[in-house]
Amino acid sequence: MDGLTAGEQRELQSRMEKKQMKEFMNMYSNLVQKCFNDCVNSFESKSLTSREESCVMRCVDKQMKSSQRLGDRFQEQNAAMAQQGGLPGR
Amino acid sequence: MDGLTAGEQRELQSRMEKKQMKEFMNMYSNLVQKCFNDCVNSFESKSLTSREESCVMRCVDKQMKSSQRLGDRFQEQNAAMAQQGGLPGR
Amino acid sequence: MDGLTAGEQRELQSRMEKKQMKEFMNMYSNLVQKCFNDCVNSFESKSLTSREESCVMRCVDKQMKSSQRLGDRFQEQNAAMAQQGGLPGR
Amino acid sequence: MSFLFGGRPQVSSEQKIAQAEAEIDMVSDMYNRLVQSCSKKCIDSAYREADLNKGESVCLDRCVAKFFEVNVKVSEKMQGEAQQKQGGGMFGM
Amino acid sequence: MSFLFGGRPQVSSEQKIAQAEAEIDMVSDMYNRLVQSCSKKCIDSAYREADLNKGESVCLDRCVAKFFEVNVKVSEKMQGEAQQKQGGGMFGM
Amino acid sequence: MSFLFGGRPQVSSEQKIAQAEAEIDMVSDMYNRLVQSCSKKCIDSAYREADLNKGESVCLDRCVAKFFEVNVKVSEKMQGEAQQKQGGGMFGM
Repeated sequence: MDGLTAGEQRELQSRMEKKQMKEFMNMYSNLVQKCFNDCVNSFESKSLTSREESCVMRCVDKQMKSSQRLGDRFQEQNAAMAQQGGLPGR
Repeated sequence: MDGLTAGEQRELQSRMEKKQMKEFMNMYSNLVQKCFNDCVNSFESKSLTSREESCVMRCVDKQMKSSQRLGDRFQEQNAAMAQQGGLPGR
Repeated sequence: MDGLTAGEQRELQSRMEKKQMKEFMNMYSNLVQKCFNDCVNSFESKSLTSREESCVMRCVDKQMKSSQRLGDRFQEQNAAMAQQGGLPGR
Repeated sequence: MSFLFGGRPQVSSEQKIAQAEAEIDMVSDMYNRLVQSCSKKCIDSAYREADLNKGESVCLDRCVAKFFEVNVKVSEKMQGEAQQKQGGGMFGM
Repeated sequence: MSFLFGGRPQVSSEQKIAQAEAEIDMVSDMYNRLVQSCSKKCIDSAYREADLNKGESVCLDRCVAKFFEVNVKVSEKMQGEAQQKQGGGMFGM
Repeated sequence: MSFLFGGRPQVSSEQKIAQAEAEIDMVSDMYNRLVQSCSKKCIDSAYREADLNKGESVCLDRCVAKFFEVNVKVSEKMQGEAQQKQGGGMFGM
């Protein structure tokens, strides 16, 4: 991202905002699908059992905490790597 | 989708047509891959066995009926939810 | 791709180059994820064990050879099919 | 999923169209995920018959209802947390 | 997969290019799916050696042939049904 | 992953932006894959509790470190081979 002029950075910024919206929607859908897949396994009725519902609630909580933690570590590693001059060969 | 002018609706419509083509191709590829994965498990020869071939045929039939049924239910649920005013918070 | 003028072919060519870059990045990421998933299963420490590392190295080698071979066969089949006049119904 | 789209005041035509497009993309993505999940949970992969049998059909119908219910629960939960945090990023990135 | 693209008469340059692009995207998507499926079915995930052994190589070759055959069968079947229905949507959406 | 982007001399504004965009897309794609892989390897899918327990937290941290290490190893290996072959295509397509 080095070497962009201010105008180029602004254009990039605006494209990034569209991407962020997409990323957020993608994470939301992943969360719904993952917690559905992991928690809902009986199809005796068309409503969630209370057991399934509380599994889904804990799943959402845990998965979001997990993403958060992974994101923090990911950024640390990325920063550390940038300081060492990027992946070997840059 | 409320609040678009006629011109905006036309532009949206035209983008949707391109998307539909993509969606169709994606469903087709999913069908090929799923039925291949589920039905083809022996690699003793380079042609499908008759057993594999008839499994693939039944798989395509069943998966298409399944998608159709899921699509019907999905639209009903979506319509019901729109009547209740969308997902909570709209 | 038949029936395009030279100008249209040039435009298509330029779009293809962007796609190739994306395809390459996608294959690279697939490789990292697949070899990580298949080779790394212990989390007793934060560094790769020598056993995991050599598994990753062999995995990359083997997966690349496999993609290469699959690509060769894929192109042969595609060519053979084009000669027969494409998929039935063209 | 409309809570995702209700936030900012929209201005230009392009923005309005882009938002409608995003909403349609989201619905279509959800449908694809539902097909994936419900086929896996309800359809016997031995494919002994070409038609959906009674059990599979009922399972598919209930699967859609439950998938929607999970969608609503997750959406309510995330809205609640977004209101608590007010403007803070919800994810690690 | 050409039956998917043979339908409408093409007019503008942009449409012709878009169609060619769609056809290339489809081939490239199929290749990616084939790599995914055939690697899973043929390659031992213990990776005891860096080279493909004889069994794996033969398995990969046959896997490609069978994948193409499935593609042809599915395409023939869907064309047949599309002709029967004539213009009706094939999917639930 | 920068070795992928260092090759050609860049000219126009659009190319520079496109390259920056590609680099960001790659990082974001890697993050998504890491979330997928590390959740699967570290989080018990029974969800008996809403909080990450000690074991899961430690596992996630180490998982990120190991994922990065694999990324570096793969990148080094492919660079080495690219230099040997010089300009030849690396894949079958």
